[in-house]
Amino acid sequence: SDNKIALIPGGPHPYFAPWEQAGKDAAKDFGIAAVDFKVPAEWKLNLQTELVESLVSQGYTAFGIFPGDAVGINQTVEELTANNIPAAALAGCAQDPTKMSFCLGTDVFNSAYLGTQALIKSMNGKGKIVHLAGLLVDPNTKLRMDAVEKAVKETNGAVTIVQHITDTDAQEAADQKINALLGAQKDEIDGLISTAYIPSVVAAKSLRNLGDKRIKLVGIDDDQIVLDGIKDGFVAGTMAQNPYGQGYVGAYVLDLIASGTCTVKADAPWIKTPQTEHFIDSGTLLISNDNAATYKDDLKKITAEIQSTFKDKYLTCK
Amino acid sequence: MTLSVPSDSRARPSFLAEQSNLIGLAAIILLFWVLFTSLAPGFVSTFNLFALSRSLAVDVVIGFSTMVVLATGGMNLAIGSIGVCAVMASGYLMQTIGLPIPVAMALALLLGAFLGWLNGFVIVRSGVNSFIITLASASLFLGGMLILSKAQTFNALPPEIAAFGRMRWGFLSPLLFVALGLGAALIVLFRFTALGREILAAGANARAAELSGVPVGRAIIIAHTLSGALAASAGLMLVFRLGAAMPSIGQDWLLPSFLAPVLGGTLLAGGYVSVVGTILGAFLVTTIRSGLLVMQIGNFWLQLFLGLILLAAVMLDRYRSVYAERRSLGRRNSGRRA
Amino acid sequence: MSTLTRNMSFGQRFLANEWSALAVAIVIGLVALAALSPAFLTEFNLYVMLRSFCVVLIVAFAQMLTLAVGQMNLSVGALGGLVAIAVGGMMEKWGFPVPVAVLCGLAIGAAGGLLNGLLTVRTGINGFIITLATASAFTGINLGITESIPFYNLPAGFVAFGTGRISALPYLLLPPVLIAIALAFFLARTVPGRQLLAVGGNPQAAELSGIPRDRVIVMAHTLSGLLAAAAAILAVAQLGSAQPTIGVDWLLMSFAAPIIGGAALTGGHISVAATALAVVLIVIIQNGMVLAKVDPYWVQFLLGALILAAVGLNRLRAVRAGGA
Amino acid sequence: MRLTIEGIGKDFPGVTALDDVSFEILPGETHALMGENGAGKSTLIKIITGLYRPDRGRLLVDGKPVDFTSPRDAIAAGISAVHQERNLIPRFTVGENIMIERPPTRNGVIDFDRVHAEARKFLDLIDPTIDTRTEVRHLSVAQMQIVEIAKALSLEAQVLLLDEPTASITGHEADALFAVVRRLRDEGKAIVFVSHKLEEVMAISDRVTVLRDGKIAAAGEPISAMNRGKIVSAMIGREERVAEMGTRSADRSQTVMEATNIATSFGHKNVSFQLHKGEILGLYGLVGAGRTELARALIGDGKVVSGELRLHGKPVTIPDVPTAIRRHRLGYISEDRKAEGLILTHPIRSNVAITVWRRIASSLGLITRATERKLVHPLVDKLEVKTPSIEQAVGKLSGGNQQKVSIAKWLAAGVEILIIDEPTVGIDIKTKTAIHELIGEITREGLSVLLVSSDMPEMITLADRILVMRDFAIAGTIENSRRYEPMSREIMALIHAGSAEPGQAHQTSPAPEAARV
Ligand SMILES: Nc1ncnc2c1ncn2[C@@H]1O[C@H](COP(=O)(O)OP(=O)(O)OP(=O)(O)O)[C@@H](O)[C@H]1O
Ligand SMILES: Nc1ncnc2c1ncn2[C@@H]1O[C@H](COP(=O)(O)OP(=O)(O)OP(=O)(O)O)[C@@H](O)[C@H]1O
Ligand SMILES: O[C@@H]1[C@@H](O)[C@H](O)OC[C@H]1O
Ligand SMILES: [Mg+2]
Ligand SMILES: [Mg+2]
Repeated sequence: SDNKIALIPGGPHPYFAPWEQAGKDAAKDFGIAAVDFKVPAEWKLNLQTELVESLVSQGYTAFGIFPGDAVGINQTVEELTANNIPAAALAGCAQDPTKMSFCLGTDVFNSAYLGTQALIKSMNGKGKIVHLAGLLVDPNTKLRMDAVEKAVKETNGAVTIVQHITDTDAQEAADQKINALLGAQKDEIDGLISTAYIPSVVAAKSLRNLGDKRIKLVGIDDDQIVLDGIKDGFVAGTMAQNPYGQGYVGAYVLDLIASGTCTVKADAPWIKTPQTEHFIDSGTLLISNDNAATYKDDLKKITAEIQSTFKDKYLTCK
Repeated sequence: MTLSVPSDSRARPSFLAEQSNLIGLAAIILLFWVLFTSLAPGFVSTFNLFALSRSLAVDVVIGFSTMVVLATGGMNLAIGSIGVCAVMASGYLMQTIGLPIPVAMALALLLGAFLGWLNGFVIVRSGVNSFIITLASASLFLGGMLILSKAQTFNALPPEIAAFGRMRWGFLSPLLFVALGLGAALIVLFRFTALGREILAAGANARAAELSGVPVGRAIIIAHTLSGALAASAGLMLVFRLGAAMPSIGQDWLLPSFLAPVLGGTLLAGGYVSVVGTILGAFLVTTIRSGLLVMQIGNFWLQLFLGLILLAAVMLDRYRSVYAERRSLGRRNSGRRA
Repeated sequence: MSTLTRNMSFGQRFLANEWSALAVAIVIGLVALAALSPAFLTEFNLYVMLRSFCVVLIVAFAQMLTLAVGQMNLSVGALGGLVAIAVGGMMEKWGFPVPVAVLCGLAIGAAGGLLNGLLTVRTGINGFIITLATASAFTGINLGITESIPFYNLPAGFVAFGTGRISALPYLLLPPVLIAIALAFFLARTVPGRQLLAVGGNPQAAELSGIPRDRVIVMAHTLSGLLAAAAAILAVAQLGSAQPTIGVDWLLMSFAAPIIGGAALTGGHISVAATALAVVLIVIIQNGMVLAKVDPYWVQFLLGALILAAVGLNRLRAVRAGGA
Repeated sequence: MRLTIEGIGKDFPGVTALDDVSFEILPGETHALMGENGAGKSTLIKIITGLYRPDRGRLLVDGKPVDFTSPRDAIAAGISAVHQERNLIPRFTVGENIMIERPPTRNGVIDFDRVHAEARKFLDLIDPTIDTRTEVRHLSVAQMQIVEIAKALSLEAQVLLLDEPTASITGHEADALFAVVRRLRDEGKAIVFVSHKLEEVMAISDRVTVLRDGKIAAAGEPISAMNRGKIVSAMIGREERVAEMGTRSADRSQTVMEATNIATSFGHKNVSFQLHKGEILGLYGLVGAGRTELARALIGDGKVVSGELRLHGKPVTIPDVPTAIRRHRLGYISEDRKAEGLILTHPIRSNVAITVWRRIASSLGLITRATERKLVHPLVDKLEVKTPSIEQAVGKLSGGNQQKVSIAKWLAAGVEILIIDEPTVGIDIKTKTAIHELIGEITREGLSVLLVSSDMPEMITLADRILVMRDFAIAGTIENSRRYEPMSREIMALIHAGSAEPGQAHQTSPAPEAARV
């Protein structure tokens, strides 16, 4: 097709690095004119929307977006669809009501919930935990806090949550806050659940520096430092996400929709999440010592599976 | 050949110099428009023009909010926090309480003005530098908002809100006209009212102003109140733009809020503002940013080019004005010799 | 007047010090937190606090030097980020030995500062705008080079320096302490240091007194860049990786510490000791919030309230000391 | 060192400050540089010291052309100056300010003991009472001027340029300065001396150069060949005129301001006086006697802590200056025009109109530049402010013209009582006469004036009665006979009566002016 598709993260962030390759692969595999990875200069909603707007002016015909803000992105999406330009939420969802065609990503609530459960399990079902979260003003953070609390509540008091520490999504702030936490409470707490990329890395490193294998940590994403932590026993596990798959499948589907070949089915087996009614799980899995070597293949399998069944499951095509 | 007070035919050099600076800035903006239009045709597409007018509108008002405080020689680091308080208040009033849009908006503006007043009051009463007071109050206001709202977004606002944000007058957003309207009001304030003049006098030399009968404390408080109201206006414009009231608004306002007025000639030291300059300053930045994006200047390198072009623009303007001054002197001298 | 100073009691002389209110606030904070939690005064927590003091202090000094001449450096963070990834890249990609990479990093910082200074002086454009523009350029180079992927594989010795300690004292504390002493001496007792303050105090007068004003302003910017680089290198050691995001949060703090420490935005008046104490106070507040398990929704609010309280205390001191 | 000024010209936007100025400054002479306010004296000095570069012409040192690009160059060439504006670093000590050009160091480290010892040496030449360890920002205007002089002396330069060095110091310190000047001259140095005080000029100069409107009106005339009248007519192009004060007729039955035993937050005790309608009440005293502070307390820029202040018979407390001006029609012209009198970056128009903005605003609260201009023009014309336009920033005017603007705004203000602090510091003789007449005129129209002045002849010319102040208290009140000799003797007697502190008991040197007043 002659579609030009842009994949746009919320800002510069290592999580999205695989999107570049995913876009290139999709363009080649599906014969799309272009699938370009376009990064806003900073992690700021208005820079993201300005980027989207300028890409429209340059003739881009479909957008895969990680919303810089789950709510704030919607007005821009509304304008895109008004101009017959489809958009899909990738990696993270936009908050309903939204004109995003669908959301292919990690269910942030579920991922945090599963991660907390894994943490609790590694603590043998009891103890005190602390939650390390991203930006407080990001609506996803509240969802993650709720998810952690839900998992904790299900232990009927065996596990208690000491505190949520937020705004740890920048390196230096994370380092300061996590070390302050360990300084003050390392003997009181038994587990850390991290629901953002940066604090996972920083917590893994801090526990290693401290030489502490007693405190369990479950993080998110597969940064090398976290994986090394798992290997050496400082990290119990991490919730892998599937950035490559999100970019690859996202581009594939956007191409179909933008070409007018397919439309999104209303009654498809969507998953309902607190954020949206049109969610597709791009795959979350817990990486632990058992599958650290093989999880990438698992994710590839999941990607191939989603891609091959997508048309039938979620689209009506001519 | 010193001129001694001939009564009427007095030249007004500083007035002319003022205009020539604005003309210079405008010329540079024009230059960029010609450049971007010829290099990237998408730049003048109606879609881009509309988008540009809308971001410009918000940046201009954010610039005004800082400008009115710069007039007093002070700073307001809390504009982002005041803006988001107004935003969340408007969301709450419309979505939870169900007040009509104009009433909710008016109350939100009032809240912004009140928070600004609070800044001004504490600054004047304590005699502590506005930088520190507003640094602290920025945290206080934002924190208060978070405590009350639990960072929950209001996204079920009346549909008219989003509709207005999408509305087009010609190919421009009506928000731009709101911004220009505010600009006109500020011109009247600073040029034609005693209050505005007093604010500037207080900013240029508080001591001299006080001894000339200017109630300096009051002028400073009013400037901060106005700054709060303008910050609230900018926030509400974003509510229209986004169709939602969210707690992350305002966090990135600080630099653009200084950039527009300072580029436009407003003095950080106080005592002089340029409303038109602030509009042009914001226009220059929006133009460069949008132009670079449309020209597809590669992703990650964009910031570098933004910085370089900004430098080039201010230097161009600087050399232009130095040159203009030299030339006017030269002309006078040759006239004298003849 | 000096006749006054001579006749003052100890208490009055203490109050007359710019840093006395900060010292009092710090003592109050320490006592309160120690009472609140036994963990506060543990060796490890002291280490943690001292460690988070290091980078912030040097960043505050970097800004303090430009404030001294009545200028601002909005590019401290951007330049720091650039130096951080440059040093990381040199060590990881090019295999430079640590000292060489560090020296190169410092040179880049000084060069960036020199550029800021020269542009400000040569064009006569407000340093605020110049450094805003160069900040964008520095960030652009940083992101362009890294595409925001950090450098992780740094020499073990270098990383160990960032985490090592002797009981509660982090190795990381050494550079800032040395820098603080050197700066205090430089500003109080050397000719260029005095010239720097003279230019800030009254540029016109300094120039009429034969002080090379432009050169002094360039020097202040260069030193500011050098310090930003030093802070960045410490941040890399502290984080154990060269992150492109180093420096993004520096700006506000860089102003807050010197100004809470009594620096005048108009120039000519700064205090190394008061700036350092302001950083200590901020670190204690931040540590205290985690320690006291403050509800996340209250963190911002309390931060503002505590800063305001410290400022109020200082104001009270100034009024009492008659320096109002 | 011989300094030749050859065809120097300098333009500012709208003004030609200097035009084809040529003359020579020779070693071993004191060379007076005279001229009206705005004649170009300070500009010339700034060119000689490398602060400005000339647009035309050149400088020669001992016959060789020099091109100073900064004050550093001039200092290196052996030229030092006391500029008209104060140029000190506020937070540095007196000693460091004096030695700032070349602080003594040991191993690269500044040796502060030597800084103060050296500074002491030069300060002692003029005033031994100033402590070199005091921060300059704590000094009075007069003390700062003395520090500036000591600083210039410390360079031990071949050419010393003094731009109105005596404008705000007393006769005692001025005498000390003149002694130093004479000694330096005898040592072969060249001294250029700018002053509006003709008596000083006549007394210490060897030659005199007069500028008029930026051009040479008299070049290096020997003082023996000049007399007061010749200098004045070279300066102003006509004969000098004595102020026409008209018949003074204060209405002593109407008391507009009355202080009864007031004490102030500045430390005044038991101050009592009455100011009548249309009266000029002088307030005389030595520098530091507390006159300025009394004025401040009266206008609400300080507090009256006990006693009673009545305006028009009604007791008042004045919380702040705006209230004094707006409610009580009481204004104050500061002695420090740069810091307190004017907004240097704003145009003349705003500076004059600032006191009346509220009054000239239309019912909608709007004012236009046209209304302001209508109000400002006549005042600027009346005071003969030399400027290309009333839109000129006040900071770009010559010192004397700035002073005129700071007076002009109070003529517009419509106050009933005006406190005027040192009205003619740095004002040329022509304008001084004009200002004196103006003060006479406004009081005849019913305004009452409290006049603070350190200029004894001025006091005796203007005041109806003179309050003498000493150590923050009133030492006595004298009815002005307008006869200089007896009056000055009587005033000095009051000042010194009961004064035990030797440092305070300065002698002023009023004698030379006596002849004229
Ligand atoms: N920086 C400047 N910009 C514009 N005009 C200036 C500037 N400096 C001086 N002028 C003008 O040049 C002329 C000469 O000023 P100058 O200060 O040399 O006078 P002066 O003889 O020293 O007067 P005074 O006795 O009042 O000090 C005046 O008309 C003044 O307004
Ligand atoms: N003997 C003294 N000891 C301490 N401080 C003094 C003394 N004399 C004066 N001062 C202070 O020094 C400053 C002197 O200022 P200034 O010389 O303007 O006083 P003044 O009486 O107003 O002078 P003038 O009489 O010339 O107007 C004031 O702040 C005053 O309080
Ligand atoms: O899950 C990711 C999160 O960890 C990171 O902080 O931001 C990008 C997200 O997709
Ligand atoms: Mg002069
Ligand atoms: Mg006085």
